[in-house]
Amino acid sequence: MNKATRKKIAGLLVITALTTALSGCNGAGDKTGEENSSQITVGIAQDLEDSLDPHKAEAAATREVLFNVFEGLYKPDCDGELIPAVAEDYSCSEDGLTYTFTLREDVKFHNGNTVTAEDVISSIEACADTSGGTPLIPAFSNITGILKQDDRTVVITLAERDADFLSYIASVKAAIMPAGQTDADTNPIGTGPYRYVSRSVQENIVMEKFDEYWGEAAYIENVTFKVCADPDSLVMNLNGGAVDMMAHLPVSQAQQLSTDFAVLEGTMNLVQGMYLNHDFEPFADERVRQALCYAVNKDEILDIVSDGKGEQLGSSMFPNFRKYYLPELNETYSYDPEKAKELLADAGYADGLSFTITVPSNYPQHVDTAQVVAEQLKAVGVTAEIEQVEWNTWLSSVYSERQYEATVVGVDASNLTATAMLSRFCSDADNNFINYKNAEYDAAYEAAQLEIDDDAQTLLYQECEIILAEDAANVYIQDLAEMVALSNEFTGYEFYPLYVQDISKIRPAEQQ
Amino acid sequence: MKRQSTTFWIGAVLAGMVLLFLLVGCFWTPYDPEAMNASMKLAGVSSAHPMGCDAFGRDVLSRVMDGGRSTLLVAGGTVLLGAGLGIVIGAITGYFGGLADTILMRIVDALLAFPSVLLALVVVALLGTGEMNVILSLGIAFAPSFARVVRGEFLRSRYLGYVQAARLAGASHFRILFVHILPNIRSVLISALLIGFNNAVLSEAALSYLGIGVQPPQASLGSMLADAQTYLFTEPLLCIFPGAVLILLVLGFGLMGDGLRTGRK
Amino acid sequence: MALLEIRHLDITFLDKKKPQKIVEDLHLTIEAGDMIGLVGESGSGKTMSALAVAGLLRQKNVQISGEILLDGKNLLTCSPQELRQLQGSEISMIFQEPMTSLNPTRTIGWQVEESLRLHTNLTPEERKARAMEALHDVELSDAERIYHAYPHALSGGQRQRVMIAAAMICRPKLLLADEPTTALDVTVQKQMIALLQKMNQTYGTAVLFISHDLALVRSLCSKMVVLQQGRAVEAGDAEEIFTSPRQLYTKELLAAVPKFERQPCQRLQTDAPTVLQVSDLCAYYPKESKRLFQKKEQKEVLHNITFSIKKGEIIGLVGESGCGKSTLARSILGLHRDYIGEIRHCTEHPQIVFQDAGSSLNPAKTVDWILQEPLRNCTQLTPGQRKDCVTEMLWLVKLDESLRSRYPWQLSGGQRQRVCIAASLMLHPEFLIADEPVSALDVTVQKQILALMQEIVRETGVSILLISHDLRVVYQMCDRVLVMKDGSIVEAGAAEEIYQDPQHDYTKKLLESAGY
Amino acid sequence: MKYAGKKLLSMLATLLGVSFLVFFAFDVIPGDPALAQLGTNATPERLEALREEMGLNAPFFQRYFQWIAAFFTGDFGTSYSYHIPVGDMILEKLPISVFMTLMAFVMVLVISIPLGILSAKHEGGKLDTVICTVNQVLMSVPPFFSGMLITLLFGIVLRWFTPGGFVSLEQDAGAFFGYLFFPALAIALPKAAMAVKMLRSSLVTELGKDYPRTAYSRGNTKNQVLRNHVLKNALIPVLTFFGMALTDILTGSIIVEQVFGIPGLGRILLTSIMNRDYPVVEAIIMFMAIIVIVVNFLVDLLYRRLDPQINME
Repeated sequence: MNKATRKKIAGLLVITALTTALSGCNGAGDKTGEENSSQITVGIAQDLEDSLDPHKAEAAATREVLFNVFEGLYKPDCDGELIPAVAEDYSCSEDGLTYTFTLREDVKFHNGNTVTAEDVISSIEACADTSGGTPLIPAFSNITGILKQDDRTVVITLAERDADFLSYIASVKAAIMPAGQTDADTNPIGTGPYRYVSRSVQENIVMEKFDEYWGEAAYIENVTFKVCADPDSLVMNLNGGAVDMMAHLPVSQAQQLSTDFAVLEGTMNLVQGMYLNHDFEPFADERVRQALCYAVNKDEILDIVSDGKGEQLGSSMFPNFRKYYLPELNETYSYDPEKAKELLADAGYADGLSFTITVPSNYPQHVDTAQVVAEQLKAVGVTAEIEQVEWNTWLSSVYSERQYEATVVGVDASNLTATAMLSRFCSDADNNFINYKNAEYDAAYEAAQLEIDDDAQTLLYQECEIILAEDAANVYIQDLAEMVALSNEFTGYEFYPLYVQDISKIRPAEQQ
Repeated sequence: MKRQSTTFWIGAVLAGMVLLFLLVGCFWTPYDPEAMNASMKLAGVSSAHPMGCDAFGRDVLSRVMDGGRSTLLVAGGTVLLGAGLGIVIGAITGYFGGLADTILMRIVDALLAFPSVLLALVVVALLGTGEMNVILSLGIAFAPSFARVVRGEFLRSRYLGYVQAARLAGASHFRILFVHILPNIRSVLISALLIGFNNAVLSEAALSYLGIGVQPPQASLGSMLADAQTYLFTEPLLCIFPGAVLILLVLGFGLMGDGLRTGRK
Repeated sequence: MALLEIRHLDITFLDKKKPQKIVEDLHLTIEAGDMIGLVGESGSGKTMSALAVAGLLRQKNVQISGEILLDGKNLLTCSPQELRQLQGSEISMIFQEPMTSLNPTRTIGWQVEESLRLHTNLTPEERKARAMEALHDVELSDAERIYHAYPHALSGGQRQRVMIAAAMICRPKLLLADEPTTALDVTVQKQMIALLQKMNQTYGTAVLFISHDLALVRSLCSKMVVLQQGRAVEAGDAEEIFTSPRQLYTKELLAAVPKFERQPCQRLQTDAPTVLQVSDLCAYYPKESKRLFQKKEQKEVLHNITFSIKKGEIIGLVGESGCGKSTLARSILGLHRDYIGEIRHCTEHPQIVFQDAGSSLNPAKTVDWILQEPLRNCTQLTPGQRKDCVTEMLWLVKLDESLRSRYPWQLSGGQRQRVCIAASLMLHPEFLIADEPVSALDVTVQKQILALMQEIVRETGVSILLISHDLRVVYQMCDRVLVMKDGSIVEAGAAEEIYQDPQHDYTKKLLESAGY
Repeated sequence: MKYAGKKLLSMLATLLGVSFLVFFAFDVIPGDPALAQLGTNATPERLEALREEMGLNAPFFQRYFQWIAAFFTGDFGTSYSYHIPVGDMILEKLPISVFMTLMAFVMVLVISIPLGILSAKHEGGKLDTVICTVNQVLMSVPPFFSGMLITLLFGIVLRWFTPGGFVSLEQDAGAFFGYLFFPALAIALPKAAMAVKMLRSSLVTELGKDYPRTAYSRGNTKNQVLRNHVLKNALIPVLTFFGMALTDILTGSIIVEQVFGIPGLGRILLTSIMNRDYPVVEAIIMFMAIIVIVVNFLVDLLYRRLDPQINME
């Protein structure tokens, strides 16, 4: 900075001039320029306020990062297909009750040890342990035995047939960890392409490329996941050059980015909607719920909240679940305020209806959507007040205790199964936070669960979706647009149908 | 008392203008401050929308008028409650001293270290959200700093001749505290109130971040500023307008307080 | 050539709209080694003239014309640097309030040495030696301790000695002494005068002595100048002016000086009821204890005080500062509760008139409000009735009705003291305490206030306990006198008797210092 | 020494009071650490099992006394969310908050004392008017607004620092301080403006007293009077403000940490409250309470040092 610039600044801000002399000590400078591209800083909106033990970690944000460190016997690829990981192959018995996994030869843990059948068994057992009630992976309560056949073969037997079993095996949750490790909470040792180096609370998580990875090696040597907690200063962080990549960006922020960034578009793989508590008297009435569906103008919501980006939805399934997704359900209730008024009048709410929408305040997208919904409902004589709550209050009063009237949130899938999206709407499901009770649905869901044939099962799950849509179980809105900002210095980002960031595929741009 | 300095009048005119602007907002705004219009999203300044539109296509002028009112209510309420509590605590501790002083000042110390966010969460948990509860929790959080300022003044005043004279004139302790001494420390109080006002606006915005402040779609200057931060690069005017109203209001009050103090030596 | 020559000195304050002339056409000549008195009431311009000579009036809003020549050099036109070289080394000044004129956060030694630091190249050791010498010079015993002490640890007299030591340390040719004894006890006053004389004789320093006290000037100075509203009305030999004043104003001034005179004693009926009876009063103050759970120790500050006041009587309480006068007053008023013994009176609200009328009136309230306050608190009168009471009281203390909407800071000192008296009388108490009610006032105003008090006693039959260090005032006003020393009453009796035939040594010393 | 003993006792009482309040607060607000950890995967059985494991099912007072006993024996517990010992966690972040607070505080002093003196020296003059006006404006600008402006100007336009590019002390001390300079500035500006205002008025009051006149009469220049005589006296009433500013900066830096992306104690406090991670919250609050008390104590001591009259009483 020369003298002339200094003078200009002094003209801009008087007090600045007083401090220029002091700022001589500043040596931060421009960092990005001198760095080699074998280092990438990935912004994460939230720290992993969690154990780093993948079995115990519950938050999606934690699994998203740990995906790079841990693998199960199988793992998902970017198309949602399950590919072999620690296991190189598996076979399933005719009755679907016995799975035999053949372990890949010479898979190394990050601590240098080779993965053994014992490690696999202890990991699966840890996830299936029922001593604390439900096992860590609830579906693993189905496991009746885990046996070591030989050093490279593990046999798992099930009590009942489960078509989704391999999906559970492939989740980060069922990661293979060294047997007998005691400090997994703070020192994660996995088999993935990246090795955990260090963490600093609310600051960052550092990983480095694991050189002895069995598969295709990662391109970038060092990865820092940097916590960028304030959504409003995110853009400054990106444009300022502190962060090279950031996923889950709201559209409004993605639009502010400089030309140094490529903005990749995808969807967030969740079902955003106004979820209605069916125990709240007006919402027990199907007509009221339908009226709300008619009164909500999804086009406008998308326009306002995300500039038209995102996918409109009509039921509890998002498009990346290609197998189950039914796009036509989106048309079940097209915007029709007149019809909404009629339905409300029929249901006895001609003079209006008022309720409160509880929204978790840490999700600006949901708060924004709630605001637009509330405004749209005014037109049909419905008064919706918004009450923001912080996440834990939401978890406790809305999700656990179900003390609410309506809430706008996004529901995602923890693994690649239809069950992940649909089981919660069974009348007696633990996580049926909307208190949905529909015998027809329960029957359809149970039938689907019991069905052996894959195609028939898919149809039955789709039947469930149709019931949810037609019954207007909730006011389904959209699968939010997912914006990923990636510095032009890098390329190779891949969207997954799951909530993960696969850094191993990212490479410096010039290596293309 | 009769003649105030020019500083006072400049401040009074500034504050008066902003207050008038907000007062009009109570009865009339050019548009419904909550009405959205997708086609007007982030529309710039025009004759139809003198301050442009926000990300929801809502008229910023209307929202500033409406939000200024709620900010004035919340921040004003907060400083009044905080100052009220602070004055009572500070007056008692400063004037009586002794055990009451020791105990109350320890509580003040404790409150100073107690995060206002946690306090606000407790209030919200017990009483629910809403402007009044924001005022309550922030008011409690603000009381300690007022108490400290006020305590010093009362400590100084308690030995002054006119206080002794008041006692001999049969005034009760209560009367001495609030009728005799209080008017004499107003200049200190006024500047403390102003600083408190500004902090209250901010704290309210910070609470809105956590969802325990003023609830949307109701506007407040603090939350408008926070929202506008996202668009700092492309739509800087979005934060200029609410920011300017806020700064002018506080500046106006500040100059008034300054003028009051220097108007009489 | 004269040491100091003031010619055609005009001082004008350029305040706001109207310039205010403070000093007009003042002429004054001081020869080396002279002692000259400058006499006048507050506002007469005597302090301003001294400040002008000391070069302390170089401010934007003050316009000074004329000439002030020190050894032929004009102090009004010389450069600031030249002026500063003279200040402290050639001209020094001491002030009325030794407490506030000393920096509270610097040690005495530091302050005494300051002129040496500014005007000489002495080493710190040499400076300290000189400072110690100066402290000895002003007859301060225990100079070593005082050197390291802070001003608040010293008594009023000690502080003024320190001021003199600091002012004299560079052996200035001219010392300006602005009311240096006014705030001090009589016995100390006398010592201070002697000290100034000593300085004058030992070092040949000329002294310009500023005072409102004609008697004091007469005893110290050979010549004096009388100022009235910025003009010198009379100048010449001190003794001559004192004995045969030519100007009317000088005569007035002389007449107003309290003297050891009194009207023939109005004999009281001995059967008048007693309104205040104090018996065996001992009062205590807590001492700071050293350890955490130690019981607080107490210090007895009043010892076995016994006296009584009868209706319609004025009793004088005489003693020097620190003797316990104020504690006695506070105990009687119920402001100090830590005492044993008995205080009996039938007045529900005993009242006091403080010395400092300025601070005892609430600055945020109007005269009317202040006067109504006791009625509001202690009576059931309606606002209308209260207004009437105030009107009546204003008439009694001879204040104009138009002043009732004023704030205290808009009143003159005399008016303020009248308001204080009025406020203390609002509840028609049977007795009131007057704690140095006139010592902050000019002599002419003093005279009016004292007359007013006598009149009030006659009209309302109130009794007054008059606390004063001025024996002349007490002699003029009181029927009986109590002499107090170190918390005990050493002598009590009828005024005539005590003044004519003092029994106690202390009383004798007091009377002697006061020039009786 | 009696004074110190008294202070120590009241400090303990304050700490007990604060810790109880925090414990109580967590009892009142919805949610608990078990639920916070399980999130949407919570089922009643798992929640119950985890609560039992964390010891949350014990009665309130039992939990409180267990915690307090452990705390005073130096065992701060383990973070519920991070599974890291709380002591380590705080120790790691301490330098950030401490240095930022100290930097901001030093800036307040460095800016306010010279400007206050300058303003008082030229009281009523042009310079004074300019300083007072700038002051009033600075006091009216909300700190996070000025934080945004500083980021915009120095970070984006001039690129003197990288917004969000926080570097920890161990990594690069120079860069660490260089980065903290700007948030510290954002915090310091309004406080410095207030300090200038207070110091100026205090100096003007002191200048109007008698002893500066004595100093002039001895040949001091205006600067000498201000520096050697008036400043020390004028600082006494401002001292309380400086003490309050110091504790304010420390306890109230959450917003600025947010704007500048600094992982300081404030942010951990905030997220830990959100996660109901009360061992962390308790420890941080206790730490802040101790700092508040110690600063008050130091101010008191300094008071006694500066003002010789207090020692007498």
